[in-house]
Formats: sequence, C-alpha cells, structure tokens
Amino acid sequence: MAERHVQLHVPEPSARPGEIPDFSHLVVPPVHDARRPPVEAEAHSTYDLATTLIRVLDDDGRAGGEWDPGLDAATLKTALRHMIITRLLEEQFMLLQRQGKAAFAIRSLGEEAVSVSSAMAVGATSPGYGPGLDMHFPTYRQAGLLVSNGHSLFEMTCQVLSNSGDRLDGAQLPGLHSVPECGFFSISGNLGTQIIQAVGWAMAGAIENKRIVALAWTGEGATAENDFHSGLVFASVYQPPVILNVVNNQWAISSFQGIAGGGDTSFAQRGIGYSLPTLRVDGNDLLAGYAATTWATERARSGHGPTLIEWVTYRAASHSSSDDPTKYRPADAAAAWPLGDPVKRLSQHLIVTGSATETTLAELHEACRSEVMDVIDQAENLGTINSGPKASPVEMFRHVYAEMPPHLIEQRQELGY
Amino acid sequence: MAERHVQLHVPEPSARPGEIPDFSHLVVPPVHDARRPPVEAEAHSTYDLATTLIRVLDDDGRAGGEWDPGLDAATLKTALRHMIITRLLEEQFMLLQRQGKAAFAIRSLGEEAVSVSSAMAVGATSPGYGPGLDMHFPTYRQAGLLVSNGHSLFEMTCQVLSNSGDRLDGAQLPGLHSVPECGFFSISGNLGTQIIQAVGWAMAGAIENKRIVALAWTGEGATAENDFHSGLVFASVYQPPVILNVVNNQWAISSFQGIAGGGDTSFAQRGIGYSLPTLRVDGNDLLAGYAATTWATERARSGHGPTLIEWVTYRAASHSSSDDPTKYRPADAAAAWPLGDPVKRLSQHLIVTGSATETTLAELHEACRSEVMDVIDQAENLGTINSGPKASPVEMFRHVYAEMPPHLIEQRQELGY
Amino acid sequence: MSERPQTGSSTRRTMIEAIRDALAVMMARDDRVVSFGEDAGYFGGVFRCTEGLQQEFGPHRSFDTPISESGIVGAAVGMAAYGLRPVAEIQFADYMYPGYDQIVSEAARLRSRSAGGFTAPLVIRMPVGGGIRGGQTHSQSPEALLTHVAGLKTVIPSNPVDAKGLLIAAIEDPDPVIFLEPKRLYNGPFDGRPDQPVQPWSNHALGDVPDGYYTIPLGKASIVRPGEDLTVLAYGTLTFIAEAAVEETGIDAEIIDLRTLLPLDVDTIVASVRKTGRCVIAHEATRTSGFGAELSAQVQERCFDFLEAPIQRVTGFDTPYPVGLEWIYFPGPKRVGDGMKKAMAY
Amino acid sequence: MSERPQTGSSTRRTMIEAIRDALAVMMARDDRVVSFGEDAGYFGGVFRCTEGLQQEFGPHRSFDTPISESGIVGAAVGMAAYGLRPVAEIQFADYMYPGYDQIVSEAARLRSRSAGGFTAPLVIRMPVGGGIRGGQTHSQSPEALLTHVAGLKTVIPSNPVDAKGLLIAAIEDPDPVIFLEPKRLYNGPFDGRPDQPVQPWSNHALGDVPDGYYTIPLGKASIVRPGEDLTVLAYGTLTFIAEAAVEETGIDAEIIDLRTLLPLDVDTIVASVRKTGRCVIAHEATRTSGFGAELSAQVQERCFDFLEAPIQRVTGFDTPYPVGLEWIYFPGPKRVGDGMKKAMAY
Ligand SMILES: Cc1ncc(C[n+]2csc(CCOP(=O)(O)OP(=O)(O)O)c2C)c(N)n1
Ligand SMILES: Cc1ncc(C[n+]2csc(CCOP(=O)(O)OP(=O)(O)O)c2C)c(N)n1
Ligand SMILES: [Mg+2]
Ligand SMILES: [Mg+2]
Repeated sequence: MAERHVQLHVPEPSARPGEIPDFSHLVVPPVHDARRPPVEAEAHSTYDLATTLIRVLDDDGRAGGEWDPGLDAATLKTALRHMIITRLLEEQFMLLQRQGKAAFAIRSLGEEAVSVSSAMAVGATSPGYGPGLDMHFPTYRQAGLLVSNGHSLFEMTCQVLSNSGDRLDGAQLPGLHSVPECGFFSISGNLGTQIIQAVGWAMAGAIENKRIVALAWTGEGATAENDFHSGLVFASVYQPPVILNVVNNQWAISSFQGIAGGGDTSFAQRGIGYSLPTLRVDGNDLLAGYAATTWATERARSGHGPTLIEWVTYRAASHSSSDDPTKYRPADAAAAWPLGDPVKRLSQHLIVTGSATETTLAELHEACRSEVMDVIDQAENLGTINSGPKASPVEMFRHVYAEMPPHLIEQRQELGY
Repeated sequence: MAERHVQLHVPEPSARPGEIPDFSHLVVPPVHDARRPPVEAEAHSTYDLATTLIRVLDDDGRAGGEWDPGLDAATLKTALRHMIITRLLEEQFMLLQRQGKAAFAIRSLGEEAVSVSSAMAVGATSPGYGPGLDMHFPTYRQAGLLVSNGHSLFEMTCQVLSNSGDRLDGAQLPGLHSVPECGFFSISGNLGTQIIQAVGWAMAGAIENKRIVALAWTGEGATAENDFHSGLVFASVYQPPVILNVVNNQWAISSFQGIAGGGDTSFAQRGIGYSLPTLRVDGNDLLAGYAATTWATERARSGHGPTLIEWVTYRAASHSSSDDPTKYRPADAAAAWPLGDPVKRLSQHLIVTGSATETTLAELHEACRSEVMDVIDQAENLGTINSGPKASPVEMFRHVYAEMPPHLIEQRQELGY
Repeated sequence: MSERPQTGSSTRRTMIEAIRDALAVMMARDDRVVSFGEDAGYFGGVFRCTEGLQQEFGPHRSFDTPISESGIVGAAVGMAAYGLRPVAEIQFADYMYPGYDQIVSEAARLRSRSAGGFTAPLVIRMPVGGGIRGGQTHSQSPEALLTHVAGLKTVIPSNPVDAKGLLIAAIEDPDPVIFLEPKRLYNGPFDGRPDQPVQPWSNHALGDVPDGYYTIPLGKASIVRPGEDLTVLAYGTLTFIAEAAVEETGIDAEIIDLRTLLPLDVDTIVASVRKTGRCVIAHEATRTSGFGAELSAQVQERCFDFLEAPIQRVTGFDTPYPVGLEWIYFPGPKRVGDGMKKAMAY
Repeated sequence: MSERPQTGSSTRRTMIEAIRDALAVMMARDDRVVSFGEDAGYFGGVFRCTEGLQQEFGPHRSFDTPISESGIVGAAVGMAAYGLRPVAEIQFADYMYPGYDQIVSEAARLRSRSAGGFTAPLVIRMPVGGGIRGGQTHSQSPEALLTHVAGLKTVIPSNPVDAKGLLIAAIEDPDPVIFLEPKRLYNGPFDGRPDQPVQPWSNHALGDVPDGYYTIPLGKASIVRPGEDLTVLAYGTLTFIAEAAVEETGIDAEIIDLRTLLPLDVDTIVASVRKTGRCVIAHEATRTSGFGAELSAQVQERCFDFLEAPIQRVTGFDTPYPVGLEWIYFPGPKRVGDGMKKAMAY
C-alpha cells in the first residue's frame, strides 16, 4: 500500500493570471465519432455518450456524422442571426450598466450556441409555450432562448433598464426575465432551485399525459447546489419529459469547474448514478447542440422520459458587471479555448457549404447591429434606472398575493398611496 | 421511434401484502467472484465493484475469494456475540416501548452485520475515538456500532428509558444516542444532514494531516435527501478520509427502494458520477462487510481519500415502534430475502470451520440473553419514562449554550427553578 | 364556538378523517388536485391523512415521493406553475427545513417576481406541535418562520370542522398556503392533561363534520369563547389549553382561535382587546421571535390606550423540545392560567 | 458612541478590511481557525473580505467551496465538532436558505441534544441588507429567522471597530454564531441618502481600527447617541439612518445599536426606554414577524408603566425587495423620522 500524506485536496485550475492558458485536460475526441442511439434506447446503453463529446462541425466548418441534423441553410442563417443579436444586445446591456443606466448586466458571450440551438430544436416540435405546454427554466445566461423564441428585444431592454416599459415593474435584477409566452420561466436568482421545478412541470405534463417537454438549465458550478440532486432523483423516479441541461462553461465566478467536483469525470456522468440517459455535447457547435436537444426532445415527447445534457463551452466574458476575471484566470484564456467561438464556427460552415460569403455575413452583422442599436435607443427614450418614469410604488405591493391583503393595503397607505 | 403514452412513472415494489415475496430483481453474482483492487487504485478503476456484490461467505457458510479478511475464530466469535447482543437488546427495547416504559423503539433486526463489521474493521486500526480522532456519524439503525465499540449496555438502556441514568437528560428520542468516546456522533433525527458533517469531520482531519477516518451512515431512502449530494460533492472535491456508507435495507418506512431512485442502478453507482471509488457489499455477510470497510479504511488512512460503500441488506423488522409493515409488504418478505440472516450465516461459518458447535452457539445465545436481561432489569430499576426520578427541568435549559444567557435564566426562573 | 357551515348531512370525523375528506372532495371536484409526500401514497401517510386516496384516484393523483422535502416542495412549485393544484405533505414540520428555500425563495416570491406572469397555487400540509412524545424532531411549531415570509399564507386549524373547510379554501386559494396540522389534536381535543385518556372527536361538536364541499374563509379568526375579563389569543392546540385554563382559573376570558396567522384577522383581535383591556398570547413555539411577538406588537400598536396590563406571552421555552421533559416544556393550563392571573392582577 | 478598545496602534480600515483583519489576527493566533466559502479562497470573496488569507495561510486554511450553502454549513458543523474553529462565508444572506436546515437542526442543537458531548463552535458570516441595487436576492435581512432558533447567537456590527472586535469574539465563542454584515456599510457609513457620494470609513472615528487582537463582547448593545426624548432601537445600517433622522427632525433621541440580537442586551434597552418613555424600532427586514416584533413585545412587557406612546415599528414592507423601487422600500431617514414624530406627538 502506497502511503500518502493525508491532506486536504484543494483543486487548482491549470492556469492562473500571468500563466499560459492550458486546456490540455479537455479531451476532444475525433469529430463525428459519437454514435447516435435510437431515442428509445435504454438509459444505461447511452453511458458512453456521457464521456465523449458529440460534435457535428469539424475545425474547417464541415458537418458530418450520425448526429448531423441536416438543417437547411435558411434555418442555419436564422440561428446565426439569433446568436449575433444575442451577443450584440448583451454587449449593449453591459455598456448601459457601465453608464449607470442599468443596475446590473450579464452576458453569454461565447456560449450563444447553447441556448439558441436548444430553443430552435425544441421550437421545431413545440405545441406552444406557457402553462400546460413547453417551458424552459433558464439561468441568467440563456438570453438566447428569448431571442430565438421571438421575444421583443425592446421589452428585454426595458427590463434591463428597469424603466416604465419593464413588464416586471422593477421587481427583478436586469436579465432575470420572465416571459411565459416565450417559454421562459421567471428566473429566481437563487442557483439550483429551478431544476426540480422543471422536473415538477414535466411531472405535471406526465400526469396530464401531454406530449410536452420542460427544460432545466444550470451552470456547472450550480450543480453543486442541493437541488440539482432533488431534480435528478425525481427525474429518475418519475421519468417525466424533462431535459436537464448543464452548461459547463468551465467557471463559476472565480472558481473553475474542479471546485464543483468535476474531478476526472464529466458533469454528464453525474446522470449515470441516477439511471438517466446522458449526452455530452460540444456547446460551441450549433449543429451538435441542435441534434442533441432534438434527440432528448423526441425521447421526452414519445414517452421515454428524461435526458441529461452537458454542454461543454467557455465563459468568454466576465461573470457579470460586478466581476473582473483577470483576477483569477489568464486574460487571454478565452482565445485559447479549443472549441472555438460558436458564431465563427457556424459562419465558417455557411461559407464552406456555399450558403454565405464573407460579404453576406458582414451584411448580416451590420443588419443585426442596426436593429439592436435602434432597440436600445427606443428603450432608453422610455427611461433608465436613473431617469424617466418608473413603476408606481403601488406595484411593489400588487403582486405579492393575488388579492392585496389588509396588512399590505395598510402599508401601502402608510407610504401615501 | 416507438411512441409511448406519456405518463408519470410511479415505481411499485415487486410484491404487496397478500402477494408472494419476489426478490428476482436482486442479481446475486457468484460468490467470491469480485476482485479486490489495491487500496490505492484510481477511483474509476473500481466502478465495476459498484454493480457486483462483494461476498465472502457462500450459502454453506464457507469463506473464500480475494476479499476474505482471514479473521481468526476468536474475532469472529466476538463479532457474533455483538450481533446477538444487539439483536436481543433491541428486542427488549421494543418490548419496553410496548409496555409504555420507553417513548419509542427502533431495531436493526437482520442488519446487525452491517454496523458490527464496520465498527470492528475501523476499530482494528483506530487511533481512538472522539474530537480529533475517528468518528462514526450513524443513523438510528446502527446500534451495533455502540455494542461493538464497548459502550455500556446499561447506559444505552437508560437512554432508551429516558430515566435518570440517561446521559442526554431526556433530550433525545430513545435510540438517538451520542457517545463521543465510542466514536458515535450525536444522531440528529433529521435524515441526511450528517453525511456532509462526516465529510467535514474528515476534512478537518485532512487539514491537520491526521490518519483518521470519519464514517457517514445513511439509509438508502435518505440518499434522496439533498445533503447526500453535498456530502458526495465535498468528498469528491476535497478527497478527505471519509467512508460513505449507504445501508440499502430495501425499505424506507413504507416506500421501497425504487422510490429513492434506485431504478436499474445500484446506490453504490451514485458515487461514479462524483468520481468516488465504490463498493457494493453483501450486508448480511459479516466477513464481506469487514473486508470492504478494511479496504476503505486503509485507503482513507493512507491518504487516498473517500470511498462509497452500499450495504445490501433487508429490514426484517418494522421501521420502528410506530410502524406496521404488513400494511405495505408481504408479511413473510424477510424470510424470503436471498441473502439470509447475518447471525445464522456467521454461525454456520463457525460450525463448518469447526470453531463452534450447535451446543457452544446455544450457550453463547444463552449467555447473551442473560447479560441483556440483567442490564434491562438494572436500568428499569432506575426508572422509565413514566416512573422514577427524571432529569431536573433545569437540564432543559443547561446545554442550549455553553453558558446560560440571561433570557434562559429568566425562563428557568419563571418555571420556578 | 366556530360557526358551523351548513351542507346538509354530516359525519363524525377525527381531524385526520376531516383532512382526508377535504382532499377526497377536492380531488373528485377538480382533476388538477394532486396529493403526494413521503409515505403519503400507497400507505396513506404516517398519520393516515391521505389513506385511500391512491386507491380512489390512482397513483398519478396520489403518490409516494423520495425522502426529499426540497424535492417535494420544488416539484410542487413546478406543478403549480404548470397549472395543477398540488397538495404536498411534509411528514413533520420539523423536516420542512430542507424545503425551506423552495418555500421562501420560490413559492412565496414567484408571483411577485414575475409580476403575476407565473403563480404557485400550492398547499403544503405539515403536522406541528408536541405532546406526542416525539422529542425535538417531531414536535416543532415553526409558524413564525413562515409568517415572516411575504407571499405565503399560513393556516392552522384546531378542530375537524375547521380543518376541512380551511383546507378546501387553501386548495382553492390562488397563493401558496402553508397548512399546519396540530398533531396532538388529530384524534381528539386536548386539554393539556396528558395523564387523562384522549377524548375522541366523536364526543365533540366540532367533530361533527359536514359532508361534501364547503369552505371556511382564510383570514378569519373564530371566537371560541366570548368573555369580558381578558382576551386570549391562541391557535391550534393552545386553543383547548386556554379553555382548560379558563376552567381552572374561573377568569372570564374571551378566547380567540386565530385559525389563519397570515393574513391575520386584526379586526377581531382589536375589537376584543379594546373590550377587555387585557391580553394573553399563548403558543407552543419557542418564545423569542415567535409569532406571539408579532401579535404582542400589533396589539400594543392598535390598542395602546385600552391596555390595562402588559400583554403576557405564554410559550414554549427557548430550548429544543425535550422528549423526557415534554410536559415541563409544554405550555399547559397551569402556565396559561398563571399568565391570565398575572394579566388580571396587574 | 461605541467604546474604543485600546490595543496601542490603529489603522484606518473599511469594514471589509476590519473583517479581513479580524480573520487574519485569529488565523495567526490559532491554527484551528479556517475560512472558506464560495469564491472566498483564491479570489478572496466577492466583497473581498477574505482577500489575501489563502496567500498568507495556505489553501488548507482558506479555500474555495462548491456552490452549496448546505455543504458549507454542514462541513463547518463537522469541522467544528472535530475541534477546528471554522468561519464560513455565505455569499449573500439571501442564499442561506439551502443551508438553513444545517443551521437550525444541526449547528444550533448539537450541544443540547448531546448534553454537551459535542459542540459546534463555528461562525457563519453573511452580508445582509439592501441599498446596493441588488434586488430581491442580494438585499435580504433574515435576522428574525435566526433569532427564533434556540442555540444560535446572532451578531450584526455597524462599523469597522465593532466588526473586528465582535468577529474575534464570535470566533472565540464556544457556540455557533451568525455574523451578519450590513453590506451597505462595507465601504462607509450610510445616511440613507443614495444620491450623495459614499462617505468613506477613513473619515469616520469608527473607521480607525485598533491593530492586533481585541474583542467586543457579544450580548452588549452600544448607545451611539444619548438622548432624552425617545429611544430608537436599531442595528446595522439603520443605526446611521436613525442618526440622520435625528438630524432631520431635531428630536433628542437616544439611539441604541443593539450589535448582538441574541442574546439581547435587555438591560440597556429597558434602562433607556424607562428614561425616555417612548420607543421607535427600526429595521430593514419585512415587518411581520420581524425582529422588531420581539423588541416591541419585550419593551412592552418590561416598560409597560413607563410608556407614554405606542412603540413604533419602522421597517421594510412585507414585500420582496425590489430593484427598481429600492429607495421606496428602504426605511430611510424620512420614514424613521416620521415614526419618531409619531411617537413624540402621541
Ligand atoms: C443559492 C445561491 N448561491 C450563490 C449565488 C451567487 N452566485 C451567482 S452566479 C454564481 C456562479 C454560478 O456559476 P455557474 O453555475 O457555473 O454558472 P455560470 O455563471 O458559469 O453561467 C454564484 C456563486 C446564488 N445566486 N445563489
Ligand atoms: C428530514 C427528514 N425527513 C423525514 C424523516 C422521517 N423519516 C424517518 S426514518 C424515514 C425512512 C428512512 O429510510 P431509510 O433512509 O431507508 O433508512 P431505514 O429506516 O431503512 O434504516 C423517514 C422518512 C426524517 N426523520 N427526517
Ligand atoms: Mg459556469
Ligand atoms: Mg432503508
């Protein structure tokens, strides 16, 4: 027996500020290698897919393999558009925050393919969104779901500005949207809690024998939260139509994924102990994300139960407007990320397949930019957190209960309203 | 794609009252088949041991295979004695409860090998018990740990009777002992909470570079509790010297193990997603339990970190004095359990190896019985929950804080003390 | 006396049976109502409050859950938002804490943080209180930890008639309702004398429970005994203890059973204290920051000029609930009576 | 004014720096002291309260944890029982709920349920309160959910000098201590006027923090402003709001900064209210079942004959803390002043 010093093992990332980014621990298997089992496959027969990486686009932007969803060029261009709009919009939100016009800002830079591909794949077969129908339970880093599902960019911006156009009346931090009709559940702000809620939503669908799907979303860091477990346990026991999405963007504010307990396993692998089918997907490959979500959605709608998907991606931006990532990781880490940038990779694919040229892509970018800038201007005209009309103080008391109880009426009156 | 009805899957046990017990779902692999890796093996190289069943004793009581711990006859007889004492003592506790002399009673009937083998294996190399040393974090079904670790049976009985000999001054339900010097952590009564505490204890040991081990205990039902997850996550990240024991006795009050999410996996397998080495052991085989715990203890003490052990056993008795199992499972289920009874199996082993005869075993039983009856008599003489002197009401206020704060002094005085 | 709803026929029921009946009535009326919890499906709950529901309505409407209070509440939030009317059972209120985050951060705030876009019309049932030799993990009364949370309603019935009517109202309520069931009252009223045999509900007027559908509105207290000398504010088990204390002391107290703690029936309380000029508050929970503190603060704020004596709080002590010294801990008729005498003597 | 401990030299420190200094002093004095939390290791905490500790004491004494508040508290309970002195950080008090079971059912009760056989001498630090545009999940003040729990001590400093001395006392305390840090005061005192630039602690007497080891005893309030007309009971940020309200109204109020909520310094409170005859209680938490209720109940019980006006509570409203209407929600100098005027006018 080899005696080792007994000591507390405190995992450290492969590189800290001033060091050279090192992603050699990320095993990238040959593209197109992963097999695509039938959607009714037994859970345990999918376990090999928890440690590989489902990839459709190769480094040159060519698609192939069993997982190629075979999307047409128009659909792909729409996807690209949604990714670009998401990116530009969030860039502007950050700017608004820096200018003191928004209380907070957060971005999905580098991860846009995750939410856009998921929203599109689910949307392709969705009976609609809202109570009794499909629903995403997102975190703050899935704005792409809203863009893809057609939410008004103007309304989104008003929410970020906490102005009088905010449908949440200033109740929530910028980015913590709630848009039932776009399948976007109210974001809590408390990590981990909404995984089990998505499972509950799916259980309700199963109780009503509806072919709906609920989608839970969590960062890899928040998988450490206890309710990740309750979500997996209930999904495992009741086999409801839910997709458990773990977005592994390598960082949770300042802690790298090893502090969430990744160890030498993948986060997808967490599902195995719970008898859940698991897929691990290249999160910067829109086609792979679309394919994986389509598989899980078909599985769910056809009565075969839950799937866990790990999206391997990289948080290229700061955690939020309150964060400075150069304090804890190399400044140039994002550029070294082996899976590249999702916008670039899809663009490249469109070019190599002859569906786009550098010129048409530049035009697309420009069109997106002017659309976004118009929206920002309009929304700013309505006011910001520091200027213009606000929700009435009455709003603060209004939605606490369906009907305002006596003590809240009294407190509202105390305030003079 | 095979379309199925979307519906809530509510798992049902293989037999309900009035039906014939059916344990065909329990795959019992050939005895002696499981390999014993070196204790410093990489976690992932142990995953096959999460689905097999480590067994040393065959159906005839013969020991063999790589896991045979090779214990001498004297040690085995001590183990048998501890199992029998535990069984008889708890039988008496149940009787006392039925007579109204104890508030509550709970038994480990049929599972005695689990705690006795674990206590003995840990004890063989223990530097001692208590703060800074080894510690078990038991549930209410590990009284065998106390018996094996030499706790006074008289004191144990006084706690059950809530009489003036109860060192806990009536603070806790019968059976929720707390005996630091015997390595028995105060049992909470809230399920699941103490797994992460055991991990914390082990982390403290690792911080101090001590060759100690902490042992978490949970029933399979309570693995659904959220803190099972926090325990596994912290164990996975910090690699402290902890053994996570899951006692799968098939039932959690009225729910069978499928409601805890066993599905087609084992509970040992839960560890895989967390990169934890995992062993699944025949819980009614004292030698197998001893061997598995020895492996995990050596691993922990030599700086190789945590192990998860699933003990496959059967709760032969009611859940507790408040429970009637004939309401939810066949009355004769325990008798049909494929892994037999731990006392019988070890007895049989002693006989076939020539270390005991039917006669010496009967004598042993008799000696245990009279020891237990003496203890019960003595303890009853001191009083029961309904008779005799009790802890002073002052005790209720005494240990809330190290020093009694003014408001508790005031409340104590209010009460007239 | 609680007003008796009129539905025609009635049946003698324990509080357990009344609760089960409320669930059965609502599950029959409304497909959206589902019931679940630990041991609450096949077996019908450790207190038997859901017995027979799985047999009657099938395992998709009444089922067992994993031992995960957080999972139970979290799943209920998702189901409620989807459009069902989940009624979740927490086996003992002492075990609500793992689900507390889901109650406080999620169920309570979903409506307000989404400006009404999503709601969580769920009911969480949990047995509370001591007196059954349950020790510190089967005896707690955590109501104050719930009344502090904006967005929740908290209900606690003291008898079968109220239990059924309030539970039906809770299920129909569009907001999350915490439904606390005083377990010492499940099988009969309790006068605080543990040595006496349990009085069954069948001997009590409030054990005669109307059949079928009826509601008792949330937010309305009940004057269980009119009186002139002082006001006792109580709920759950302490309602009966207060009655026993009146018997023992002969003080002509007006006893108010609050029934709903939030929203609180301030009007009934204020009218009574203004009339009597004295107030005793009794609860089983620990004193500091207990719900009695809120009641005391409100009475003081609203009846200052009418108070002839300090408001007295008679409560559980600020210690865990001990199994061996249960009846020392429990605020029985003697201690409530002493509080009343103190208020009268001032 | 808070009494100034004398240790010789002193340094101008923000409350953040004072807290970090307390940790550094104790980690240097006692090997058993360890510090951990989400982002609290390498990075030094989102508010930088543990900055540099990992560099100074190594990753085994100061480390990052998984995002699991239950794991953080549960591991701390195990470490404390083992014999260490863990100081755990919860990133925001709003996130304590997943760890609430470990606080309430485990840390608080370990000593009593084991009759002193095991103990949990740990400290849980958490930023509380609003005023930083944090919305409902970065602004809560859950102190009443802690003061209701027997076995805990709850501390809340309002300035750097107190923060350091109280934190050292908390680390040395043999019982579990919840250490609430009013985040709006981290970088400077706050008079409730958000449009004004932040005043740094370096301009304030209580920003001059003694170097090295000193303690401020738990359970002792501080009279931050003596006065004759009425008593204001406050803590944390509201201490400064009360001072601003005095400035605005000219009322000669005695302002008491409670510093420790449990055990409460009843003597200081009672002496003051008996002197002034009037009492205003101010806190940021929601009103119903807030800690103000307990204070009101106790003042009423102990000072009944001395009260010339109803005790006023000025608090956060019974709603979630909104980001857009933050300053409407916040009980600023105007609302506290109105409460004072109301008490005076009675
Ligand atoms: C219960 C809870 N604890 C802590 C936080 C603070 N917090 C917000 S985001 C974050 C990091 C989350 O990381 P991850 O889950 O990986 O998601 P990512 O930000 O990378 O998308 C933390 C710790 C929180 N919001 N809720
Ligand atoms: C937090 C919590 N929830 C519920 C309970 C009630 N309860 C006590 S034992 C039990 C069943 C436990 O089953 P298992 O973990 O399999 O252990 P076993 O009794 O089989 O040894 C339940 C639900 C509890 N004690 N604590
Ligand atoms: Mg992340
Ligand atoms: Mg079990």
